[in-house]
Amino acid sequence: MATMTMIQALRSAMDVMLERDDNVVIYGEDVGYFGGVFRCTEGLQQKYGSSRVFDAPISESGIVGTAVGMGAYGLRPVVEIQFADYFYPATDQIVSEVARLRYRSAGEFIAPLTIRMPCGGGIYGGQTHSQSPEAFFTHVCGLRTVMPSNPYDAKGLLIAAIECDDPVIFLEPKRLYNGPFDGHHDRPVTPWSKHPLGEVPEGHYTAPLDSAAVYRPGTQLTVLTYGTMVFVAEAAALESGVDAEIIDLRSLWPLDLDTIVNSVKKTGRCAVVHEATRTGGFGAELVALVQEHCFYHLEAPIERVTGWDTPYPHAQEWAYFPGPRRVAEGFKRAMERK
Amino acid sequence: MATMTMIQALRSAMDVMLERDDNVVIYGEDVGYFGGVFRCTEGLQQKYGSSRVFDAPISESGIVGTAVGMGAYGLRPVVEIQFADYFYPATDQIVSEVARLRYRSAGEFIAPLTIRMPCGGGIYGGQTHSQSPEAFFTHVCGLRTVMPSNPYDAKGLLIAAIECDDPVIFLEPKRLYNGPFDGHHDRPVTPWSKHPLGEVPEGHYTAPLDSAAVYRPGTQLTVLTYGTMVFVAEAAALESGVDAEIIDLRSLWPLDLDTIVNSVKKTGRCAVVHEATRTGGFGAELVALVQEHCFYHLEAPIERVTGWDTPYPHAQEWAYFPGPRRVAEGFKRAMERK
Amino acid sequence: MSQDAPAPLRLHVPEPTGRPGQHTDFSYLHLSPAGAVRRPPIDTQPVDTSDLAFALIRVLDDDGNAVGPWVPELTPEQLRFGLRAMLKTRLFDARMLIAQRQKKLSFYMQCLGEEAIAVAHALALEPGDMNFPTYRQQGLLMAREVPLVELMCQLFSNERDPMKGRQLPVLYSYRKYDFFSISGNLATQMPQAVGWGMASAIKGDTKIASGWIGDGSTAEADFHTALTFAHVYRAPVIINVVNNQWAISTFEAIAGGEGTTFAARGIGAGIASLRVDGNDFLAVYAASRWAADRARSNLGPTLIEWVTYRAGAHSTSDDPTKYRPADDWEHFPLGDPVARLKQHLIKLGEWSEEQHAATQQALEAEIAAAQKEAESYGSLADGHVHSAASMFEDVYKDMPAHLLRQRQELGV
Amino acid sequence: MSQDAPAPLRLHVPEPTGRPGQHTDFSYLHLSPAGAVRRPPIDTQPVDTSDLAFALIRVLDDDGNAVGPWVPELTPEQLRFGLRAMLKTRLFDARMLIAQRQKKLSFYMQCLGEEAIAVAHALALEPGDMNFPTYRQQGLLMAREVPLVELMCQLFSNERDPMKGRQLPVLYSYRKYDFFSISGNLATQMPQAVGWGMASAIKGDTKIASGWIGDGSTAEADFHTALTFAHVYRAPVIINVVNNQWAISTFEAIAGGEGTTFAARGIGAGIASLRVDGNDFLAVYAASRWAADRARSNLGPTLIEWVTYRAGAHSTSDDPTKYRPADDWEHFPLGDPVARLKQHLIKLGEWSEEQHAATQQALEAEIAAAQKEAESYGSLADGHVHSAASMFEDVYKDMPAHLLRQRQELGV
Ligand SMILES: Cc1ncc(C[n+]2csc(CCOP(=O)(O)OP(=O)(O)O)c2C)c(N)n1
Ligand SMILES: Cc1ncc(C[n+]2csc(CCOP(=O)(O)OP(=O)(O)O)c2C)c(N)n1
Ligand SMILES: [Mg+2]
Ligand SMILES: [Mg+2]
Repeated sequence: MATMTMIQALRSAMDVMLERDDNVVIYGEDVGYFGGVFRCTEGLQQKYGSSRVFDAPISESGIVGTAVGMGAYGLRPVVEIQFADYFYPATDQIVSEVARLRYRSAGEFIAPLTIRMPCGGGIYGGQTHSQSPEAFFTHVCGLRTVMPSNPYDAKGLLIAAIECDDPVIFLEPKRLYNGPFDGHHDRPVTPWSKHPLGEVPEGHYTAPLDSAAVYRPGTQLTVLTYGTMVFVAEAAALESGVDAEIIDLRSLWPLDLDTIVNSVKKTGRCAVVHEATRTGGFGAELVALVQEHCFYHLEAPIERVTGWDTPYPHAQEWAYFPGPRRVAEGFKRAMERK
Repeated sequence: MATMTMIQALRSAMDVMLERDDNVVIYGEDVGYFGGVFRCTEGLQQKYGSSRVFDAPISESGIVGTAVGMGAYGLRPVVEIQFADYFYPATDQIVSEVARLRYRSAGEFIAPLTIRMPCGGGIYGGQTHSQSPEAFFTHVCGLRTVMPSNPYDAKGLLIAAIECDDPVIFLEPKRLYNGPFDGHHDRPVTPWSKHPLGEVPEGHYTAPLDSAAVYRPGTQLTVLTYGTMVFVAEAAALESGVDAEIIDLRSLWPLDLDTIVNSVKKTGRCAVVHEATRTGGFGAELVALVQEHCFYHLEAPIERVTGWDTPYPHAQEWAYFPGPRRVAEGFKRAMERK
Repeated sequence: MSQDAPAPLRLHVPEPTGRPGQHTDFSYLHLSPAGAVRRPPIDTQPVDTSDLAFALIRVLDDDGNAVGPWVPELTPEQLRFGLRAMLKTRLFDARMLIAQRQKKLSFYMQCLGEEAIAVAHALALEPGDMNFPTYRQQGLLMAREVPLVELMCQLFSNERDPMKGRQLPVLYSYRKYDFFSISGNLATQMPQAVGWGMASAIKGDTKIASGWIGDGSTAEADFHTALTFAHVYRAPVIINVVNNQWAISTFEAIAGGEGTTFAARGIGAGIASLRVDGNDFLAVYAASRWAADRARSNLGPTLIEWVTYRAGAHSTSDDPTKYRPADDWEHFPLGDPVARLKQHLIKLGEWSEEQHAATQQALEAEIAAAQKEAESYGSLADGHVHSAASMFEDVYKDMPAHLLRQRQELGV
Repeated sequence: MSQDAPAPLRLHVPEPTGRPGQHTDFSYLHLSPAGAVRRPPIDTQPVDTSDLAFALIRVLDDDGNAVGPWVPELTPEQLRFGLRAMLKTRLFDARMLIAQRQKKLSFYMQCLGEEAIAVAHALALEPGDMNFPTYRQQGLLMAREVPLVELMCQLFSNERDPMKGRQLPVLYSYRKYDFFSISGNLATQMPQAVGWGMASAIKGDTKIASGWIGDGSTAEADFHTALTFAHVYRAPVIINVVNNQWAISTFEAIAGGEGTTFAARGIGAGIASLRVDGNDFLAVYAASRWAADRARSNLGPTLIEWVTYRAGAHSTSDDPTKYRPADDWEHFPLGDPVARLKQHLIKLGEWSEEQHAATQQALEAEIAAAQKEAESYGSLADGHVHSAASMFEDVYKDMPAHLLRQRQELGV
């Protein structure tokens, strides 16, 4: 099997789907001739022509809004928001239209869109190239929100998203594009070609849109996380000596609650780790669900290790980012209390 | 003291502030000559002239965006979003600009805005006149989010919001405009003139922007709620026989955590009640905080009674709305488990 | 004041020319005489339509004659069909307003005075062309002869409401009648219409899209977005701006109508643009046809501003006498679209007062019968609505576990 | 194909006239000769500026003469000051690009080729007028002689960064130099500029606002929003569209430049609009002054499209040879703004090659000295940045309890 970076895996997913399904179209800012600022769509316009893969005006609401119309016509648009930090102008289209179209039309019209967005920090991108806005989407009924953490899942989930009749917000942790970054920013990152999850089939396959993966089995503590934080949590587990069971959620919503509940009932302890701002983050929902479903099994309060409730600063990036040290401390707190 | 409806109290707050501070300006859709679709600003244009109180184009992003510029100049704009369901076009201005201006300019520029929006259901308004989007705001650092539940607080909090140098999202539970609706939609509502909290001073006063109110003291169960649900919770307490301590949060964020923690430590049980969609709602954050700070005092899982994870339907309004029966059931669940 | 100290600035806040108790001065509309405006070929360059965006295309003169280059080819049958559809729209609206006052409907929005626009436009489109309407284009449905009982079931929110009770009255969706689901959020449908047209072009189809927006709502960002995308990709779409002078209590100048026109927004954006008498059935048909032919010939989008007047209240929640002269419509210089087409048909010798009265009576009977049937299926007031269980459907294609749990929690 | 079956539709996707390995055909720019475009009085009606939105106002001809009705009144001192500020901008950019390659800055954005626009505009404004810039108007700061060391401390994200390390390099904020905090989100500053102007009008002040946006970003909704509010309230504001032909890899036609102009967007919106040679220092000053006088005289907003070329990469993360001819700028018909003003001054007998070289040398020394000082205060690379504790400040006016707790959790 070939190894691919996450960029290559995503590109391969789009290539496969453009090939298989005439109704798939791809557009967004700079994605056409140039192939996107992260080069995710490189070569696709040349291969499929400029009415299947094209550049869009800098208008996120227009990109999503026109995609709703295309979806109503019968196409399956896969659109790119250049950075997740720039989805805000499209909020009304996403919340009021994409998410509710099937419901309000009693199924007459659907919005089978895939909205890709690179998210997360760790690249010195400052306030507007580092955000993790997943909680805005998970609060909106009608949307599916997905975040892969490796090339294999990235391709399989992206194909599943494109084939899915529900709208999917597809968040790509950009710090993982080239390798499994574990938060040790002062060390070189292993490339995906050296990681088992960098092995990716060339052709069509899917990863399930509603199931979590136990990334690392463990006995002492259940860690609920996703995206870049999967690898940071792994480093923190090693460094803290806590035998953590790390669950890579993959699909944030709808959520694979069974896998979570089974694990917490086993370990009796839980930590939630994400890059996003803490208050009202998706971690809050995870905590609420775990305490609801595992209350009598919990031996200590559920820990949240997250980005701080400040904008994402530029120069203080590593004080903001929940790196291995902070995550390990969180694990220890979750273990100590009883 | 005069009695006022919530509309009159809000109008009185704006009147007081227009009178006291030259820098206060008010605008929004239909708020000028006509005085707003809920008549909140009736008479204010006539009194203060059309360069202090005026109609705006139907552009929520323009309303908020121009207000940011006015704030940077030195004014204190108080703008109205006609229904909270229509704030989405202004999301980028609110999240990326209003909330972060002070931070990103290291205090050189501030956005001392008050953004008023009627919110909540119970008026047969369907999907787009019934929403409770508070969780979108409480996840955004830099914003203050406030929701009064009665005329006295409405006026006091609105004056405090206008005087505050931080931006305030001011959510008005429209079902309470005329009286303390308790969820019994088949019964007439007592007018505010018959309710003690309908007594409102004519002049200037403030209610604190960072403190909750114990609306009803109780011993068995702490109920965290706000807006219309304060009165529904009261009805549910009476009807269920649970001696609930009902905390009216008033300020959702920043939050008065001390009042909450003290109460839960006393009762050992907690229920969170809101109209908004459950998943990722502000209730999730409340649950996360309570389990973090009161874990060893909790005798049962924290209950969430909320709107369902569906759009707000029109014909099934009372199946969607968390009315006294459902809230009472939630209280009983919170009491039964141990 | 010296030259060095400029005079203080002032905020300009536009006002209508008439408020309650006054008479509106409608000269702000800048009308052109019937027949006076040129009709360019459909392959004209957008920038060359500049004059048409500031003039007013009219066909019917004050005496009911069809004059000038925009006179469309319409048979007397088509004209009679149009008149009937307009009348049906108006009578239906009137009936539903009464039903709303009787609390049989929770809410209603009429299109009184604007009937010609949607009806004539619908006749100029082909089946399969898709409309992306607002809440004031019920004429599109009447022109397509949608069963009235179905419409009323939606309005009554009853057990047969095709929208399953999820939408406010009037927020219809009718895929089979080329009518996209109406949103409660203004302007969002405009980029969607453009996207639908783009999709048709991507697939090499021959269908076009038609998007609808009110004067007030052009201030929303999505209007601009729609213009940009329509222009850039030369999308086969018609962008209809219905300028009925008001947006709830807000005069069109607050949306930016002062000193310019809404049609003119198209010119700068590179879109062919027309300003048309929306109360003139023939002009509406002719301009719609011109735009549809243009779009279908791969020549790109057209923006049309339809000048009309919202004769009724904004909705059943509104009282327009609070903010404008109560008798404004009587003085509106473009008159009543139904009366004008009727006059024209009579002039042609193809219609009579008697036929008109008979048609009106027949329509009233049809509507009354439909209402009786629709009421037999219940209403929001009597609780014969779709089940609470159905509320959890269609959020996703398949119901996820958390919604199943919530449905159980509700006990339904 | 028969008349009944129309030809299939096609999606039009605009392309630039040159890609790597080709030569761009710049005739798409539709230039006017220097001096050829009329200069109306400042109280002209917006709709009457239509021709000016499609033409190109130019003052400097190919030989360096100032010709036509737009020749501004500028003293040789002012011209020399402008030339020096442009040169300073260019040299500063060049130096910071090198520093970025040396990893002393995390990121940089230059304005090569666009220096005349910000510099001449700044000279046409009064102190206290407020700019709402993008990331490519450093010329505004250079024209106001902001201390270079301070700018560099922001760029190095060091302990003296006035933005406390919170913002990417180049996202300056300088209230005292009338320079609003730059946002990383495109277009948001435009309605803000309009709001600032409205505030000035509400207070009866005499200050005006000037908002800045790129060609690509005009597609964002907030551009439309700004036009609407500026027009409706006749706000004292200048709306500057810097059309440098590119938005990262995207040609201006994808933002809607094909077959129309960005200036033309203003006309339909009821705003006086000019299209101006942005590489012509004199034209920029003259047009800016016209717009500023208009705004300050309560005559409302002006939109100006500045036609220029982004000679460098979009940012230090970009490689333009991937999507456009590498030698494009050399063929750009409006030339180099620095060279053109220099030629004019020499022609006037007010400048020489020697003076130019000496000025350049002096500026280089000044910049090098500033860099040395700024580097002594540290950089992101060496970790001499604002404290982690400071990260929790300025989220609110006073630090709320939850941020105090989080700061404690971090242990700082
Ligand atoms: C985003 C949004 N903002 C505000 C509203 C409230 N609203 C509903 S209709 C309306 C007026 C629209 O006026 P116009 O576009 O002129 O259409 P008309 O009603 O005249 O047909 C307003 C402000 C809304 N539905 N959506
Ligand atoms: C809302 C938003 N969308 C996308 C981006 C990413 N982005 C940054 S600069 C840029 C291009 C802007 O081009 P233009 O407006 O022409 O300005 P120029 O860079 O040419 O000066 C893009 C797409 C952003 N910063 N904000
Ligand atoms: Mg209107
Ligand atoms: Mg550009």
